[in-house]
Amino acid sequence: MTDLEQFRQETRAWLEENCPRSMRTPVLSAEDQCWGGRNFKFQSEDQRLWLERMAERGWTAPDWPTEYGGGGLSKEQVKVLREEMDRINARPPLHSFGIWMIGPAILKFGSEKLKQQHLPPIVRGEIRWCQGYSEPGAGSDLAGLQTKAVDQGDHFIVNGQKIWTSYADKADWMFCLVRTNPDVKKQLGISLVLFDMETPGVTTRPIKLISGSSPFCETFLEDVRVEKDQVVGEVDQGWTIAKYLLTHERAMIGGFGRTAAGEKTLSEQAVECLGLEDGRLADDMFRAELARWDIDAKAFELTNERVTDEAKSGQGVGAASAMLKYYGTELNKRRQEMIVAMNGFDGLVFEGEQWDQGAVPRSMLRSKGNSIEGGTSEIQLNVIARNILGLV
Amino acid sequence: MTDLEQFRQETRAWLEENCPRSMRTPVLSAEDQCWGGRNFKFQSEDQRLWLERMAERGWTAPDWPTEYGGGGLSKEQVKVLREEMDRINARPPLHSFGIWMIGPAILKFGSEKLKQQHLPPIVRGEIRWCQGYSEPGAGSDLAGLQTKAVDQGDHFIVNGQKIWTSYADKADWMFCLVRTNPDVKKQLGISLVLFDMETPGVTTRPIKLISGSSPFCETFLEDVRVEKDQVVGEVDQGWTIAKYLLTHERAMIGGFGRTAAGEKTLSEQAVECLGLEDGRLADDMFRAELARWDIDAKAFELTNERVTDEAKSGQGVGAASAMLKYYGTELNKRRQEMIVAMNGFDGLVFEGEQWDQGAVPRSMLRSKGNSIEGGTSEIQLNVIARNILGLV
Amino acid sequence: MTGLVLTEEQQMLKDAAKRFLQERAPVAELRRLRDERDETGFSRDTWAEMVDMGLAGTLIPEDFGGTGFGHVGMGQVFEEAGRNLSASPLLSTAVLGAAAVNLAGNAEQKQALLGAIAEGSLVTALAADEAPRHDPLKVETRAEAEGDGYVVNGRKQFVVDGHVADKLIVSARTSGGSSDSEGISLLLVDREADGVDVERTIMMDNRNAAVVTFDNARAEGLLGEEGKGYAVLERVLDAGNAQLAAELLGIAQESFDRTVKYLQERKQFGVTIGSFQGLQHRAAHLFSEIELVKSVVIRALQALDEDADDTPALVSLAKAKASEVAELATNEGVQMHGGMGMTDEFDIGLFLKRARPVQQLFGDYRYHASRYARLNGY
Amino acid sequence: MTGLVLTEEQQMLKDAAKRFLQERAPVAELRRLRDERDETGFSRDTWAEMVDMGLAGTLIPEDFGGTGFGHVGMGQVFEEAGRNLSASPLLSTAVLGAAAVNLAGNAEQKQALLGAIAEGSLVTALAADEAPRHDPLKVETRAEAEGDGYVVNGRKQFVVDGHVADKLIVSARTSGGSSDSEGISLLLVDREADGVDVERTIMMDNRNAAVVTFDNARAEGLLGEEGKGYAVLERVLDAGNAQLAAELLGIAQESFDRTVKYLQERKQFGVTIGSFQGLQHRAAHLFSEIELVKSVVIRALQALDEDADDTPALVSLAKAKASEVAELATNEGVQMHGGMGMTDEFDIGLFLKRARPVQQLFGDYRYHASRYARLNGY
Repeated sequence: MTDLEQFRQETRAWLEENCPRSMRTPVLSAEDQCWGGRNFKFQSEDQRLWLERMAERGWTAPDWPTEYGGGGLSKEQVKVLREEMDRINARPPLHSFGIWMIGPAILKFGSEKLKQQHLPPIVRGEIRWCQGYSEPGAGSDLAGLQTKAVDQGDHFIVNGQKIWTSYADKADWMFCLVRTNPDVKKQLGISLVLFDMETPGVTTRPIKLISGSSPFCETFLEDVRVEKDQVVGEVDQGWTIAKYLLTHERAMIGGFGRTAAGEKTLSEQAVECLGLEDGRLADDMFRAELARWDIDAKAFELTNERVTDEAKSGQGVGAASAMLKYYGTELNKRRQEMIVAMNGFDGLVFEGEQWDQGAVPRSMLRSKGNSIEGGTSEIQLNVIARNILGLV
Repeated sequence: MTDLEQFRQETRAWLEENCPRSMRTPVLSAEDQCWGGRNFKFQSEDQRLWLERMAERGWTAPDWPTEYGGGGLSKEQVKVLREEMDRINARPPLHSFGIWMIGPAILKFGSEKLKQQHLPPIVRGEIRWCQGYSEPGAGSDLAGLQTKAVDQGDHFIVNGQKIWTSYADKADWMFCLVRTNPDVKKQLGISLVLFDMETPGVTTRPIKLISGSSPFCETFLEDVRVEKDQVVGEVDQGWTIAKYLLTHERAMIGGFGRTAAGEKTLSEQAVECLGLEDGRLADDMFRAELARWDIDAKAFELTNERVTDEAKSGQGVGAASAMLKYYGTELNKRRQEMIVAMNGFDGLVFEGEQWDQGAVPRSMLRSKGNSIEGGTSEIQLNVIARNILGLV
Repeated sequence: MTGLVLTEEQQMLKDAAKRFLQERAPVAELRRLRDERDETGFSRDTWAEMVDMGLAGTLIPEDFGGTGFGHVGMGQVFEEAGRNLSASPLLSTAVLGAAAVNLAGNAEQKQALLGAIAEGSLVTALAADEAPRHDPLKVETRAEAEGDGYVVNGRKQFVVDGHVADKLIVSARTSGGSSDSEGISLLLVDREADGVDVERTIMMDNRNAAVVTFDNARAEGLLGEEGKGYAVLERVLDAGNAQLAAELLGIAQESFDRTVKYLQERKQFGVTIGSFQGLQHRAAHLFSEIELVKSVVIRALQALDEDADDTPALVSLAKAKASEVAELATNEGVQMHGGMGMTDEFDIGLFLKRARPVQQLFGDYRYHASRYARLNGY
Repeated sequence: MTGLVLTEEQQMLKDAAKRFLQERAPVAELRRLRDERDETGFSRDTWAEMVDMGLAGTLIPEDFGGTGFGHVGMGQVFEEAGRNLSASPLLSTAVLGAAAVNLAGNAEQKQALLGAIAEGSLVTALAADEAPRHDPLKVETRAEAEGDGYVVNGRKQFVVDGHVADKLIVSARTSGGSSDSEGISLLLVDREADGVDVERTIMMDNRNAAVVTFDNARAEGLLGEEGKGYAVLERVLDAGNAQLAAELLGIAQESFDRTVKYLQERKQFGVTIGSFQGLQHRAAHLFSEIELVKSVVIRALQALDEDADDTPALVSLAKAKASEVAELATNEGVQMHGGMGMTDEFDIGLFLKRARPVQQLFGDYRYHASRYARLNGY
């Protein structure tokens, strides 16, 4: 037996024993997601247990080094772990911007002190992070940011305002882009700093979206003190790290269009809503539209696979992430519009138990933001045109 | 009886008596069109007769003043004449860039001499005109034209090259944009001049298109002498007239998507090619696509009507012509692609009697030029964005 | 055929409606109704003023107390209502109710009901749909003759203004099977009658709709002939769809105007975002599409006024094209407003949220494209 | 499943095909064949060299003289052929002929025919379509048993390389009605047999196709079982469609590359036209679409090599998506080249003219989108 086979067997056995039954059902609502952090209220004892057990082995961040609390697994082992979790429909033990975004950045660019301070609590789900990038009035012009950090010797004093900070009202720490040097070209002079959301001068206010939910906040920073050792990488060199993080985010959002495990495919939903006649969807206009979407979605799914396979085999990924972000989010918007339409009246009701509190239309409305957040579709198209096609 | 009613009765009677039977059948090929000019070969005696009879009354240019050979009809009378001709499916007696383009420009901007010299032969179909606007390498940047006209006192000497001159190899005279002043901003310093194609120094060469036909030419101008009295309007002020003519041209090309009288509609063709099942087009993918086109085409046809009606009722047309040109040509391209596809194999054969010498695919290929000639679709969108929407 | 332009009178009506709705029923008023969770869903005061202006009687002949302005006139009001997201029972009562009674009512019903509609004392609602997606033929609600009346059993949904209507106009089967056109009858049912249960549903546009259940509910009487209701219903739906198309035109146009304004003002990378050709071309395309919608809407309204043979095809053309373009315009509106477009604070999202139910009600793009194809023989 | 990448061997084959076709069968060669009105429609010399490279035997097992490289390998050749608009009997013979014999031939037929294909001494053509639009079930050509053979009557069209093929593989009905899948048989007919009339048709891409009429023509024999030919035919068509998708990928990619280059070089209003964001965004969108085509094409080819259960769906996915994107890419190519794109002098139009027949052959976007839907249960 190969080492990898043995790892698979052990992992399977461990998961069988340690993953609670209730954690093997599909994630259907926001409450089913475990985000951790100081103020998190576990939905159930099982949810808490599942996080603790996974975190203990470092499997919430399986590819991070063990010295910082990670699992220390190889790429192949990570893949096996994911496959074995999928096999039993295990829920992710932890949703975390720490693991997805700032953790990898600290690992790649951060000082030893920052690694030791921040990575273990992320793995254990003790600290929840949020991202302070966008600013009011800046929109896609991220590099034009105005939040100022003034050098005070051993610390900075930060003043400014951030917007679109996901769950800032629930987060414990923020990773935040600030301008540390106003006298150089705008991409220079930016630093990435970390601070506790309980630091005096930090206040936050949720933004209500058209979908009715408030996943984003405005955050106001007034004379916030940030220690100098909380700068990731070099002072004034934060833009490189920001771009690295954006690429991560894009790849994440680009996956939105995919059907989650356990969820019905769009064509299954269509058959349920519209019925079949002689084996064909009863509504021929919908059939044509659905086939078009289905073909694009399957082609997109295969493209995600291909890009991953090419990266593995050492072929450059290039700026594929911009393409995946652009196409994936546009696909998801089309999908959501079709779901609303195929549900007819039921897809338009916004409240009421019987209509799942308007989950269908709210989800459609929320999807409109996919092509705006994390770099608009227009920005992705610009990136492709300039960086890949050389059109300037 | 109103005057207009009486006019209708008289017109009806006259047409009944004077329009030959063979001129009451649909125009199916290029040979069925009468373009006139010095070298035109009439397809039949009826074709010649029909032109002569109509020209005698000035009804080839029914709204032009009688003093220049026109019909002198009011707008209402012109409409009645058109309706009565449509009623019996009468063919247009004359296709003519003289009537459609340079004639109206001379009427509006030209000297009395030019009117008397050029308009009557246009009405009678004796002189065929072509348009010298575009130049190699200029493309959409029409105002950047390089053809030079050097002032020699009573005449100009013109040197340069024109491209995309429709039927220049068959035309008798050219209306041509030339640069008379190289020292001013590029839209200034342009003049519109007229000259005989038999003038020494004028040579012309057909350009073969992807469709296999050669409706356009390159025209070379070497030391061509143009009399000063052949300038339309003021010297250096030709750009205004050029824009006026472009608007005319756009409106003309925008109409391309419409189904000609006697031609089968797209849905009739589809039913013939694909068949019906339970009253629905047998191919459901095609049905969805066809319905979408059909809706757009009918909406476009109504928009043409509405724009005309609004102009009549004194509401400004605005830059509607850019919109009509853009939308109409894009519609026609979609239509042509569908015709090719619904004909399958038969729509792809390029030669052979049985396949009408490839009329279907050639027509599709030719349609690709609709959104390029007379100002590209991109230029039309720019015009709309800037002039109507104020986006700059 | 009249030209595709408004008469002077129609233009005056449009201007009056515009002024009135901008002042009395602007977007802010919809927000107020929503945020206060108003139980009626529209302002009764504003409705009373609209009645005073004669708007409720626009489709009602002068003999019965209306103005007889007709469908083109009414369309101008709907277009302006679309621009302002104005809530009122204009559709349920002054269009659907008035059209149904006018087309099928007997002399007595016309006298009683049309007058009441025109003077604002009666609110009606049309209870036609049973399936989630519009399908007026799919009628399983049954009405059985009993004594001199009918007893109704069944369930209807997407009943606009159902929870505030005085009378419901109900399509029910008096004979025939589920998708037969023969055997459908229209009945008048008092909303407060025994056995009528009305559940108001809060839609994504915060406008009124209801699910109505009939459990041995007694109908007041037939509207039109027994079993011959479908032909009437189709014409009533055509009248409704033409007005919905006009409303969608208003929604699309207003979304577009606000977006163009935003493009002109909003700066990024040191220039207005309207200077980016990528956005310019999309805006110019959308402009062209809206021009097309203007044409199909006025033509459909004129066809109704002329009672033209091709009215059904022209109405489907209008509803289909208007739905498609309103969807595009509201989506582009949100996208071009960027992050701000996603917030409840900005109005642009409200246009999107109003457009979708209007698109769906009585058939969306797909439904009417298919109907248009069928009416054109394929 | 293998990853969605080429193996080293496949990459080497691709590179070799690329070099060879660029040199020996570039676009200029297609022009020469066209302008000289070449009667064969491809160069026999070039084909002989392709045979020498082993390309004719790519799908043929080594036992029968082929290289057994498989469908992914062959796909690389087709992609490069698409980039160069190279004409050869690769499809008719090395794909359709080889696949049909390999799938259905008896030992003797395999020995005789596959070897001949691999060594370049046999050209075959598939005569399947009868209706203008692809419909392999619609078979009215009849084959009647007579003595130890069959007599064939009927008419076939879009027979690629029909006028130069040595043998025709013909789908004909030995029993059953017009659209039954049972009762279709595949027969081998000598092109020069009595009663076979072949009319070469000049297509818009100047490539070979023919209308073939059978008037009491005698078939050499059956390929596979009598009446069971449809299942074989479907698999042969899948093999063909996957290669056509690969060719469309090459066409789309080459059109796109040439267009991007043009955008980088061509100046207007004093700047390169590639600096206009309107064109940039369309180019970036097209880039994304072509990326999707790459993925579906390699997956379909792999599925054929693996003989996977979902091969039919994956092939329809590839042919549909590749057709859609090739149409877009060639249209955008001509449009972005402006007036020059409309001239015969520029190559870009030739890609458009090649794309349309490849899209149509064995089913276009609409056909395969519908088949994909059916195979996915709707």
